Amino acid sequence: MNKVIALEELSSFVAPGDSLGIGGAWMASHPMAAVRQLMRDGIGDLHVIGSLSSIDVDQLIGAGLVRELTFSMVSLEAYGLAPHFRKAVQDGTLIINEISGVAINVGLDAGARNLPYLPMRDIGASQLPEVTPDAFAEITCPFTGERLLAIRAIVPDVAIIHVLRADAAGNCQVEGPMACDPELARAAGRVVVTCEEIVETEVIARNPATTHIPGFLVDAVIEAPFGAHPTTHIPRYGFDAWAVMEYADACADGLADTHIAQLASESEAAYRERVLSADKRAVLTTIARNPKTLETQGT
Amino acid sequence: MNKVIALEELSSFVAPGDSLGIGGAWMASHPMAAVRQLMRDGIGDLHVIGSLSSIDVDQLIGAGLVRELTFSMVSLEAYGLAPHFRKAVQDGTLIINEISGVAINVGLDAGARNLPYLPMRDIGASQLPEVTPDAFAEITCPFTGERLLAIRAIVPDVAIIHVLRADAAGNCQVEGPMACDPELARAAGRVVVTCEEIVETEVIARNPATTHIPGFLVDAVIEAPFGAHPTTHIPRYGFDAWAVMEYADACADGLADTHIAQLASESEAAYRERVLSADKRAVLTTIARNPKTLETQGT
Amino acid sequence: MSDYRIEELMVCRIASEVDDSGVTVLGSFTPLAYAAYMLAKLTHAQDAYLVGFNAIGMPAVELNLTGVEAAIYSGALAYWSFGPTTQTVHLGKRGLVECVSPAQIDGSGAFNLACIGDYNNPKVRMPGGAGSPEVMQHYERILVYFGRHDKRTLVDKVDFRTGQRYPLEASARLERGLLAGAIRVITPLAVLVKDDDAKPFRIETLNPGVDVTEVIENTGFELEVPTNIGTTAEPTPEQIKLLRDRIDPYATIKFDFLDAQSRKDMLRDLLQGEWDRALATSRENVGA
Amino acid sequence: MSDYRIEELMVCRIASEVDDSGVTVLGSFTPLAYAAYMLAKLTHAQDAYLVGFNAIGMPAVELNLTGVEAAIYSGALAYWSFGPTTQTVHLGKRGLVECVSPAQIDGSGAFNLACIGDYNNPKVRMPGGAGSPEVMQHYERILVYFGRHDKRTLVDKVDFRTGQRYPLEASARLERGLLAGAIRVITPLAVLVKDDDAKPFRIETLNPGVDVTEVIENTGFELEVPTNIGTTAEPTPEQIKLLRDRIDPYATIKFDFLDAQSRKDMLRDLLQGEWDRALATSRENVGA
Repeated sequence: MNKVIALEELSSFVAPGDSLGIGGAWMASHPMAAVRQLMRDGIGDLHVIGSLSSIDVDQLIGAGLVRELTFSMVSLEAYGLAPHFRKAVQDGTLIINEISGVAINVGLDAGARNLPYLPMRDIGASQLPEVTPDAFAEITCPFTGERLLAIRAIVPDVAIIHVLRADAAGNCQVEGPMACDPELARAAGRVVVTCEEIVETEVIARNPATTHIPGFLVDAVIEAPFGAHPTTHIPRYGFDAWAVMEYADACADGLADTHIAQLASESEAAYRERVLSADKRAVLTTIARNPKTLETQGT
Repeated sequence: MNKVIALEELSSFVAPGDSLGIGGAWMASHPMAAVRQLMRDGIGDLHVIGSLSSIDVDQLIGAGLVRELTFSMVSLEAYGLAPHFRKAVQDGTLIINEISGVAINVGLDAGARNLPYLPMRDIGASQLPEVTPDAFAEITCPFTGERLLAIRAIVPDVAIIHVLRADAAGNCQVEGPMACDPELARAAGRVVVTCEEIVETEVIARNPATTHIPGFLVDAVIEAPFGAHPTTHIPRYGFDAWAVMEYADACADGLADTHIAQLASESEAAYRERVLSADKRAVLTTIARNPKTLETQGT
Repeated sequence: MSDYRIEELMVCRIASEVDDSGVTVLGSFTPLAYAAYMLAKLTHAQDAYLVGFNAIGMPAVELNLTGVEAAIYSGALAYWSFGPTTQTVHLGKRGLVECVSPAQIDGSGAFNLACIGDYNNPKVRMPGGAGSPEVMQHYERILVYFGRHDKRTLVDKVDFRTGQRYPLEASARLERGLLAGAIRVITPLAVLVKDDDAKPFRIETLNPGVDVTEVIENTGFELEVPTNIGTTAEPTPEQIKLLRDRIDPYATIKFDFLDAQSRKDMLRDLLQGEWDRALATSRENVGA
Repeated sequence: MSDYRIEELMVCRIASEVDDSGVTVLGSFTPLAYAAYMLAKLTHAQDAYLVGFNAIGMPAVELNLTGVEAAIYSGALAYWSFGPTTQTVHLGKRGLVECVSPAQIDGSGAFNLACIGDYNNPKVRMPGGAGSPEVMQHYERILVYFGRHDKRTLVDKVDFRTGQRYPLEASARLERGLLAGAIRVITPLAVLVKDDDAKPFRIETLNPGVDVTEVIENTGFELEVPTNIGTTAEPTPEQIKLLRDRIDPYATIKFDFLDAQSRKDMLRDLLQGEWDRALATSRENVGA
């Protein structure tokens, strides 16, 4: 079953107004080529659902494509507060559903199981259930009488996820950070996968243990080399902190619109051409291939 | 952290009266060496919890070690009804908690998450909730008002599981059938692993994707080659149907006690010596190594 | 085409339900069902996504008694433990075809894999239903097959309801968040179908040469008998060839159609053959 | 031993909480916490089970800005997505040590990672707490650290309760099925501890050379001040050597102790170094 499409065909799978789950976490493995394509196509009015979001969600907000955001964190980490997220919330132009990070996983898990909710024990005296009351409820265990927290199922209309390799049928392999991408793929109504490389099914069968998203969950497969850039995609490339710092600086210097407009106006090939110089590619791949681990004597 | 013990030390981890989860499913990957050791040590009054049980549970019942059984199936498949299970239930000498197979997984999952229950949608008009009322309850979704089925958490005192290889710290790799062994390991209070082979941690790190039970879940590691025999352990050995048929025949011919007594009276090394002739070993490994797959043109 | 055995016709009827629109999971070793799934994968449903044990996206395999596990894992595309599989496929509305062969079924669609006689004091305690209650309730296409069609298996009322797909009406199912789909009973005589709790099983097709009276007389529950009943499709020569030459060269699918003693004899013969072939291969490998 | 920086003392204090009795999960990139976990693993807790991203049983790694992900995965013992990790470790009573560095904490133990000002109309919207509400509630040993100890961070009342471990009494926690364990606040001045909702934070130790008055004056909430307060242990020469030579040769742990502009300068310098080293390595490899 050939599910391969071009990046330019992403809009056949994501419509304005959709709820959209975006894979990756922190500065790793976000489907950035797809994020850029959404900006190119101007697919807006989105309800974005992230797990641990960063530049992916910040850019979509910056491009004016996000109506509503379900999240536990949006951060550029060492590189500062996420500028567009921060501004949109402070200006009151973004509907936010702030949910604790483990609860988001629980909500996706509920969606994957065709359940309207799943319980968890509790999250202490957090105020999040107070400000996001639609996501949390109390429930009593019918066996023990214990009071537990119920988390409402999260079922995105569509999920986009970046992986290392996939075959044309959508069997996806990952060898680095995968966040809650498998849970997201199970929960979503449709799943679009971008990958560093499309391979034959025989390649998948050679190491089935790394297949974290089986093909029956996937609707479309897009080949997008450096598709997580500037976030990492281990074992292919390390974190392009230089690019993220440049983004943070541009936003701090009032050049956010220019920066976003540039991304929206060029093709993905042109983006790679512009941003990934030979030296940059050498640096990012070298970082990924030369891990600095420390010898210990334990087991 | 060295968790390696000898098979003979199993009784330090399993006490009479314990609830005991046994890994494997159908005719695959049951921890049979450990089952035999329980028979040798006569550790009885057990509450055995199986997923899809076969000769493992039948032999323990035959040895008089099982007080109570939580199960969804006990079968010798093509080789007939499980003789001791059948007799014990017909004679009323075994307390049974019959639970549907998926619900057992859900119950273990609840245990793993430190929850007293988990919901599932329903199991139709089955009579199992009527005959096993402690395991099932009704619950209402606090968000949608839907009526759902609640499954009580299953938390065995101890689990025994057979895997392909493990390091001394208990990081376990599997490349064949693993049933719900990972869920069982997460749910149980203590976890004892038997393995075909104990390896260095470096060997585990070479292919981390096949590590389905990480060491932090494991309390003891036992090297037990052919430890799933006569059930399969892919990719090492195929199913010893000849031995299972012999067991079924012995039971049918009124020789069950002799058969069980033999298993209980000999060491594991003696068992291997007696049961695994050179030809038998050649046959079982050849079966595992020469899979008969059929070419198709699909992907 | 007339050179086929009844179990081959049943295999082909089951195979016709398998396509690439969902995931089909192999349960306990049931040769008839396994053969049907493999036949589908070798013919009209090459992209059918099959799961065996914990092997997700398993290849088509030859049927035999001792090597099926190894073959299922050779060429698998992913490994999942039962947890994610049952949650995602069984309960997650992705289960396509399920074959079950219980000891009894009745006119409500309830089936019994637990006991003959009273549950608490059974005459015969059987293995239990494994995951069949959930599978029967949650999958799309439910096929209940029997090696014989008589009033001892198609009964007025099962001794115990191991499982029962309920409700059956498509609208009621969709409202409850369940996949819609009928129950079909496939036997040596006919195919029966039920998709409404308020109505009896209906004779969908008669197997070639079977008279409607024979079906009614051998069924322990009420049947709806349409005026025009079609005939179950016969296997094509290609299907028969694939079954006999490649999928099931040792004819394991006969198993469900034999009495206890014949089954034992058949198992002994099959195992002798598997032993001999494995030993020969092993010696070749040593020699090579 | 006096040749150490305050952040090194804090790293060593955090490291002392890490052992092999549970699982410690690395969260957002927080150099101080990362350095502490690595130090533990290189000294007294070589069998400590660490998780980074989805790498279960990760090795000890050198701290830097661009290569930590790759190092974490190199030598990992298993891969789990967030689902099993959060269920088994975070919620499954296996979480050992958590370090969090919020914008504010108050005397109840509540912390804020959401906003300065009103939640619905914030002056500054911050990133949000990620998994910290659950982690703070479910792990055994909670360490809240700050690069500075003042009344802007240790406040009377947080602007928003992103999370709050509750209850704190061991008996109440065990009754609710939660792990018992105190909250500790680790700052450049002192270590504060709280294990009872009804009582204020208590000064557990003062850092060398710090006077109790300085702590009280810079804390926005009430403190219990025992008559005899010990001194926070100073780093050993071995610890300092490991930190400077192996774990954190580029001194990333200073990060939390700098103002915004100095942070930016530091990041630029660090990144220049990482670029130069990576490019040099790349050219060597091409040359080789």
